[in-house]
Amino acid sequence: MSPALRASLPFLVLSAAIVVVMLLIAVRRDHRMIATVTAIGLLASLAAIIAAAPAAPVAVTPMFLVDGFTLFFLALVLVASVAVVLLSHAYLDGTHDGPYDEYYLLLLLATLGAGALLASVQFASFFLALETLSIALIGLIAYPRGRAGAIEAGIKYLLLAGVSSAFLLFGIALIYLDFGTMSFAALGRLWSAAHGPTDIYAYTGFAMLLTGIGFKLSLVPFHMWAPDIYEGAPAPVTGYVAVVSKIGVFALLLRYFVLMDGYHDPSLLRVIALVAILSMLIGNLLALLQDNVKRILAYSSIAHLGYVLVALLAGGVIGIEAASYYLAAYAVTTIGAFGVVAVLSQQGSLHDTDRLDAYRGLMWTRPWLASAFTAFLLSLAGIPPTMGFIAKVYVMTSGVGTLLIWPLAALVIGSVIGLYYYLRIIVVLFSPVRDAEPLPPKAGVSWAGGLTLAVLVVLLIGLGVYPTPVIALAHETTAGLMPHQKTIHTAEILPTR
Amino acid sequence: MMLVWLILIPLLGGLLAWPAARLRAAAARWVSLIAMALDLLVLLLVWLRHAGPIEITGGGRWIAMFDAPWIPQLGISLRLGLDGLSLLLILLTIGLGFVSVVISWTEIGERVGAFHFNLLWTIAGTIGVFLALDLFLFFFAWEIMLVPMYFLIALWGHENRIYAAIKFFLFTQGSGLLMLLAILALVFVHQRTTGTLTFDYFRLLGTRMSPSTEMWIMLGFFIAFIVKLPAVPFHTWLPDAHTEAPTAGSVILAGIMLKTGAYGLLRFVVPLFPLAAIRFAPIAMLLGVIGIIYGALLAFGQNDLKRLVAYSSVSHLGFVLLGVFAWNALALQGAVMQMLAHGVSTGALFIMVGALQERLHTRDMRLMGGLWANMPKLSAIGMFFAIASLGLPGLGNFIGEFLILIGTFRVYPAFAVVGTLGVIAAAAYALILVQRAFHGPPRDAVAAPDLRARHLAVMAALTVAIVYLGVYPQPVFDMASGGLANLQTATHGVLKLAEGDPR
Amino acid sequence: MIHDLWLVPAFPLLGAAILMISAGRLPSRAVALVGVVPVAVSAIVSAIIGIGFMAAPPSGHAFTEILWRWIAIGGFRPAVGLYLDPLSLVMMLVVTIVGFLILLYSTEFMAGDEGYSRFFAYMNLFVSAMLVLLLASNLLFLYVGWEGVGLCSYLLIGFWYQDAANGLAARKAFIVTRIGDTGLMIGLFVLFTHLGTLDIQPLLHRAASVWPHGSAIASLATALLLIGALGKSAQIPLQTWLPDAMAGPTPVSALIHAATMVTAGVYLIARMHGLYMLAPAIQMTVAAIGAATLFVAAFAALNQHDIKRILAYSTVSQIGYMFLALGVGAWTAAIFHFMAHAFFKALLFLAAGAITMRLEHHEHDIFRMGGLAKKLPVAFWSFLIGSASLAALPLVTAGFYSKEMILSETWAHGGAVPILWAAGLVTAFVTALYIFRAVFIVFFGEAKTPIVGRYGIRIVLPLAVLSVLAVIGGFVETPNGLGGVTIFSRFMGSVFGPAPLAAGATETALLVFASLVSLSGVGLAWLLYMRPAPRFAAWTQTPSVVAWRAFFLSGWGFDVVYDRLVVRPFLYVVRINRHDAIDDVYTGIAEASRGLHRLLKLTQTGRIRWYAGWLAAGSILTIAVAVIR
Amino acid sequence: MNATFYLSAAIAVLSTVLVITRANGVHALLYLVVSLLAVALVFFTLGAPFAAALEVIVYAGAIMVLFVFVVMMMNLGDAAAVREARWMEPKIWVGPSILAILLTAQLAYMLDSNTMSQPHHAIVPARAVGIAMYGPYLLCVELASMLLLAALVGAYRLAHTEHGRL
Amino acid sequence: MTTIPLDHVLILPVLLFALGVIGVLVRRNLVFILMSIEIMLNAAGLMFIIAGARWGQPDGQVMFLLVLTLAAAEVSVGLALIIRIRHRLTTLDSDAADLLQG
Repeated sequence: MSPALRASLPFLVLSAAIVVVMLLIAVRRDHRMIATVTAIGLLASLAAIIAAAPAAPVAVTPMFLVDGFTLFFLALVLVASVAVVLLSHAYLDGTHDGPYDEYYLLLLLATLGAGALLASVQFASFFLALETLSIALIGLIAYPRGRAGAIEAGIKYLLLAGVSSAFLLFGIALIYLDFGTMSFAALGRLWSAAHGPTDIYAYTGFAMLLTGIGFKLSLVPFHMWAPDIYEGAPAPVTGYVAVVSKIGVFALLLRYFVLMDGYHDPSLLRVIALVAILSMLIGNLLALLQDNVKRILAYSSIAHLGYVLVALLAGGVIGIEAASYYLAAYAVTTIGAFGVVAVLSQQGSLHDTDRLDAYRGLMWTRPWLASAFTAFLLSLAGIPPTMGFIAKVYVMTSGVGTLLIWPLAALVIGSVIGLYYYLRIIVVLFSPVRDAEPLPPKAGVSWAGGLTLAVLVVLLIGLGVYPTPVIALAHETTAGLMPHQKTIHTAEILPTR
Repeated sequence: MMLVWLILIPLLGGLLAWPAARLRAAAARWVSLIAMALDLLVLLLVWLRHAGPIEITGGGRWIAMFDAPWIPQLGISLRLGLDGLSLLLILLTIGLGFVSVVISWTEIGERVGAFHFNLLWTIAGTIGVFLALDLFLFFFAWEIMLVPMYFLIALWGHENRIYAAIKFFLFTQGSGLLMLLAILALVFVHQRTTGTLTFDYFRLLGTRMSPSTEMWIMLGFFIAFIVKLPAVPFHTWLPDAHTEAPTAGSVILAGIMLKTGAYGLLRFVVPLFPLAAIRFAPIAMLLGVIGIIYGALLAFGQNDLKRLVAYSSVSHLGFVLLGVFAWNALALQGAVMQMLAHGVSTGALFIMVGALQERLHTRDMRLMGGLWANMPKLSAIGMFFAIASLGLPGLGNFIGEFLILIGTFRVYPAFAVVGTLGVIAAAAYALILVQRAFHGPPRDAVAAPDLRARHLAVMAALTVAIVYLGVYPQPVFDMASGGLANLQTATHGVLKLAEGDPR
Repeated sequence: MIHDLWLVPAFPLLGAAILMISAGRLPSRAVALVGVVPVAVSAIVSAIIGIGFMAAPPSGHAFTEILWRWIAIGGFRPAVGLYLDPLSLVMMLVVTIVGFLILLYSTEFMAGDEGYSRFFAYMNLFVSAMLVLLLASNLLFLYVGWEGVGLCSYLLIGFWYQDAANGLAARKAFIVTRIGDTGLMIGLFVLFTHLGTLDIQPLLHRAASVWPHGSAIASLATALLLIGALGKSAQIPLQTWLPDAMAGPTPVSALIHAATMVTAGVYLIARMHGLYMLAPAIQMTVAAIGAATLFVAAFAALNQHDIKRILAYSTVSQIGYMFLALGVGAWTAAIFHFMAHAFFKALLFLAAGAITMRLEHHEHDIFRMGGLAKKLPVAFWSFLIGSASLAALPLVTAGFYSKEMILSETWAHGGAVPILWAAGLVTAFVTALYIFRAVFIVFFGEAKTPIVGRYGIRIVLPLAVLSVLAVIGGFVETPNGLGGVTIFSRFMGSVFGPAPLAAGATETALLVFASLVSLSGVGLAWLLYMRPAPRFAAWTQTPSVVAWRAFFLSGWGFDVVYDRLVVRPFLYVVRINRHDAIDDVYTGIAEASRGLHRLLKLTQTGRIRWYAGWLAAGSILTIAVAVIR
Repeated sequence: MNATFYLSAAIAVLSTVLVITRANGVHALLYLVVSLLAVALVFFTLGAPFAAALEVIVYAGAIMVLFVFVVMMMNLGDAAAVREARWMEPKIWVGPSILAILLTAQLAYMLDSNTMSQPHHAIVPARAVGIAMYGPYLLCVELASMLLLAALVGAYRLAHTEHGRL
Repeated sequence: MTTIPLDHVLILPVLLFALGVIGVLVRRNLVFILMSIEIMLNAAGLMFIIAGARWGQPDGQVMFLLVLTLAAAEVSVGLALIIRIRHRLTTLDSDAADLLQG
């Protein structure tokens, strides 16, 4: 097996899963079976990573590079996807808004898009992967056709993503116009060498590119869609949007920024710092008195992406490690939080269970679920012994090392504001039960959902107390991105000029 | 390894107490008591069986030490150490832990298991704070101790508990983040100069940095600790938190948690940043003095009994701040003594208020008065501790305050003089407390049973403690001197350079 | 026996502890026993020690006993130790003996009070603390007693806690004296910082060798100690608490606020006289304050209605005499007057108590008494003897000899500035006037309030013993012209050095003159209050006189001034900041955050076009930031 | 050729302006087709004949037909046109225009900043495009198929109903 | 071939893009918004063609092709959604779709 083929094994497995699921749908529509096959496909892809790892890093056509960085985040994406699948089954099952099978197909397509994003080292593949992800997400978001909110969220996402894509493409075109290449590595050389930092085409292009990326990451000022879509989309999908799509895009941004060597360009750093600061402050402020759990989580994810940007700004090995760990923590935490919402909700109902009032006294009616939710919220707030704590410390570590005073100040202020609304939810969870508002009737948590949440909590606490494995892994994989003179040559075997 | 057990026992006890309450509520209480007893046993074993001090280069002598890797990539390890200072504070922690369990016996009737879980975890976190010698571990423990405390206030507190709990959490967490930034900055500066990334306390001692850097990093630590202490102007969370917390929460909060702030100042701020601390000392001491006066004035003005006691804590801990930054043997010993005595006396006052609230369902002194007629024991004990808190000679608080002031007088006489004036204000608020609650004409509505045996036993123990501290404090000084010597060893060389420093 | 000195304070402490722990469950007979016996034992032990001391003085006429190491931090090593020399011995004897008598008296006086046990607990605690104060070998340990007696004073003034006025008086007493105490405390800081010890004797020696005569630091230290003494001994400007302190039970007034605690300031200065001799300016201040106080308080006493307030102002005034003596270096005279004053003032208070306890409603107003000489002969004779001693009626009273000693030494000291002496003399006249005003009004004329009950032996015996002491107590030291007995000053010589030589003829003249002044005061009182002339009555009603009387009645308006200058501003500050203005900053920040939230929430309209607009605007913004520099 | 470019560019801009201002959906769509055709001409003048052909066939042809179909199906008749006209009141133009002008200004600033070197003036033939697509861009084409699959499945799910009606 | 100055050529995509932006912001009808997005995407495609022409590379045209794919995908899903909205909300007013806000 050639190294390139071996390295792309996870992707091939994923694609095969797509085809298999599609064929299965054609043969027999069986929700449980399709969900199981999907989960198996994802897990097989995950297993394939182990097989692919020794071959990395290797360039698979000039468009893709499979390296440790790719595989680390791919693993993250796959784990998150599996969790979403497990959470989705019970969420979808038993409602009349079938069939459910295309849901899994779309999920796999989206995952493939996200995975491709992680491996992209060129604008064409980047853009296509991004759009594959987006288009599949639209289908997922609007999947409960019976819900006005879901449809609305779908059209909003479609149109706004379209606008942002147009900006993104225009920006890419400008960069291409300026440099004549779309390969990140080549751009990196040209950006610092041939062109001085006065070239307005490139900067304008970068800013427009950032508009597109910022939209996907829901960074301020491109953030407004996020709460609406989070609220409207079905809860597992919301978790997926919040985690998989963001991890994919962020990893891409990180790779792009490192490869193009943006760290020597104060203009670029300034733009990103501004966006990061705005995201941390405004995201948290917007969540402050919000009464809808999904919207709170949406705003909080805006802020969290701001925090990771601090790690990106810091750069260096520690910055990348910090970002990697942070995204891992973010994935576990956010999937968990939305998972709790998901197991309390059903596709068939008009809304998800997302009013804050609905969570009143959950601790006394469903202690395990509420405890898990509390753990996730504490992790979001960055409080030990959770992954969120270590993650925040890591990000701050990277920021302190590079003296990012203003972003760090925003981080601290934002975190304090953030505490307030996380605590508000916790307070509601623990407050005495009010008889007037019973929880939506639901027999119990499905075993898949319960298992998923349990595993997530164990990960959350376990890796919060003993984060060494993840850090070590990140150190060995993603951090390889940084000394790019060594690894990137492989990406330039076939120059696109 | 014994040191790890010191932290683990309450943690495990908490985990056990929660399900135990499903069997019987009393089971959780007994589990907590046993956990505390075991912890005390372990502490005594560590203390009595240590085979001579462990010498740390540049870090003094230690009774016991533990070290294991944790996150080696970041130079973080599980380093725990016990010296005289931490031993005393852990002793106080365990003692007040006992007290908290006992006084909650009847007060807490709901969700008993969860209550004891949170109680024990807070205690574990606090012990961790007193033991940690790795800055990251310290911060970890620092945070761990806050979360259960938040729940204690938010779930078992009084009317306005949510507000108070959130306020408490925001203040301490916000300042904690500042401290984290400062820790990281220190670690980075150290890495830049020596090339090793480490959070080890001993290695970070004596890190070289420019004066302005040192000052900034020191301020990060300083603010976190004086928020916790609390010192003016960061004290405003305290009255709310104290007022709304359940009695055991108030006891732990006032008796132990506030001490972590002082401990941080002692263990970290001055030894790690001696020059900056000395330069900053006048401002810090000014804050301390302001706290003494301001807290006393506010205490005098309160109608809520718990708020009064809370503000008196602000005043008392102003003395500690003063003592720490005077940084001579007298003032430091005074600060330690003040911490212990404040823990005992204020804890007792909170128990007294809690007992009153349990009986009268109010803390408003306007609705009290003349309680002596109905509850002579409670009133007498309340008065005793009020008087202890005003610093009557012969009781622990006096020793603390006097030593702090006499130590401060050598360095900054003006602060000592103003601080001494605070003693007058202390008399004002302590006596107005006695007057408004216990004296005056008895009210008809006030008819409630006096203290019962369980409370009396606790109060008797605390009384003995405070009298002991006042009459025969030398063993405490001997114990503390080892720890304080460690601290002063760390700053010794640097402070010699600071010219004309009379310490 | 002298090695058992620690028993003297220990017994009352034990008594107090037993009474406190028993928490009122003992029968009243047992309480009385536990309350009195320890002090009695203390008195006996003191007496034995005293006899032993006089018979075979220890080397250096002083005895030190270290009980245990209290604090040892570096050079700061105050011990819990006792120090006995003639000065503390005399004080100890007076305190234990008078204390015993008063406690004995109290067993009957307080009978039936619901706080019977509490009373004796506090009293025992007081005696113990007072003894610690007197016997402490170390200033820090002395301070323990110093504050301890203050606490007991507070507790006993507010003994009848159900009346809020008593609580107020108690707090006032505690806080005003604490103001003085902080002065003392700062004084300790200064002494330790500069001399490196707080052990009294080494400290005095070191001071004498280190500090030059009249040095600024000595002045500072002594001034600070003086502030403490002023507070405790109710001297101007910290005298205002004492008249209010009469809210406590009468035996308390007798023991604490007349005989013992209030003279702690005198003891402190006498104890530290070595320091004061290094600071002549401050010593002069002591004299001046004493003179001013004795004068002011005497006039205030002249206008009181309440029998206990008369005695309270009288106490302030008499302690003024002691301060005057201290200020002119007449150390022995001050202590001598302390002793005499302890006897006759305790007697006066107990007699007053004996009167009020027999009157209906425990009447305290002298104008509602009258004609009691025949109805209460025991009280009458004791009060009369006490008054005579206070008024310093010549030859037969202790007060005469002690006051004489002070006046003559003042004259000798301040020959060039006789104003101090003049103040003392004028006050001696006023003293006779005010106390006999009381005697005549209370015991003669028409009876106005009915009498109830009868005296038991426990009332009569202490009155009798104190009456005797008030008479014979002066014979231990008499002027040259009257026998020239010098037992007391010789005994004190080891502490204060040899007594100054008297001036012969001048002294005799002064003696006669002062006697005449006292007698004329009594005579004037007779004229004014036994045979009141209508013109005098009319004169007292003229507006200006009424105003002056009100002024004196209020104790020269000190309370009003302090109220305006200190109390009200304090309360005002407390009131306006009751809710903690600093907290407003934080609530302001929180409110601002909420406002920002609401503002930002308005941008989340849910409209696609609006969102797209922001997308475009954001893009424009980022382009601008990226491009423009 | 120059003239062709300028003319078609002018037509493209003009017809686009008409697209965004027309109230009647079908009219607007037809203007859009015109605009696309004009742009196709521009492509041609820029030496991209393959792209020009695709523009005409796929864009103006397939995609726009889809639009027309939907618009017709929704029966956006005169009433809809009137409503559209009402929605486009003058003041609604203010904000968007300002934004667009700012954006244009920024881009104009960019264009003004330095003169681009002239194009290679070489036609890039369909063959070259094909080689590129099935050379380095091979996997992108594969990915594009996944994109289209996602769109297909999404559209199917959204438009399809079990009960045979929307 | 031609000698059109590149700067002149570049004006066209810029104008088209800006007009697309205006269209998105002004129109309330969802169909028109979708159309305006198409205009913007087309402008971006044009830019790729120009860039490809500048460097004489086929990459520009390939990118245009991919943009075209995206446009097609987006339109198909978009129109499907619009149909669904038309039936649920009986309006195509984008401003009416503000169920989700705050």
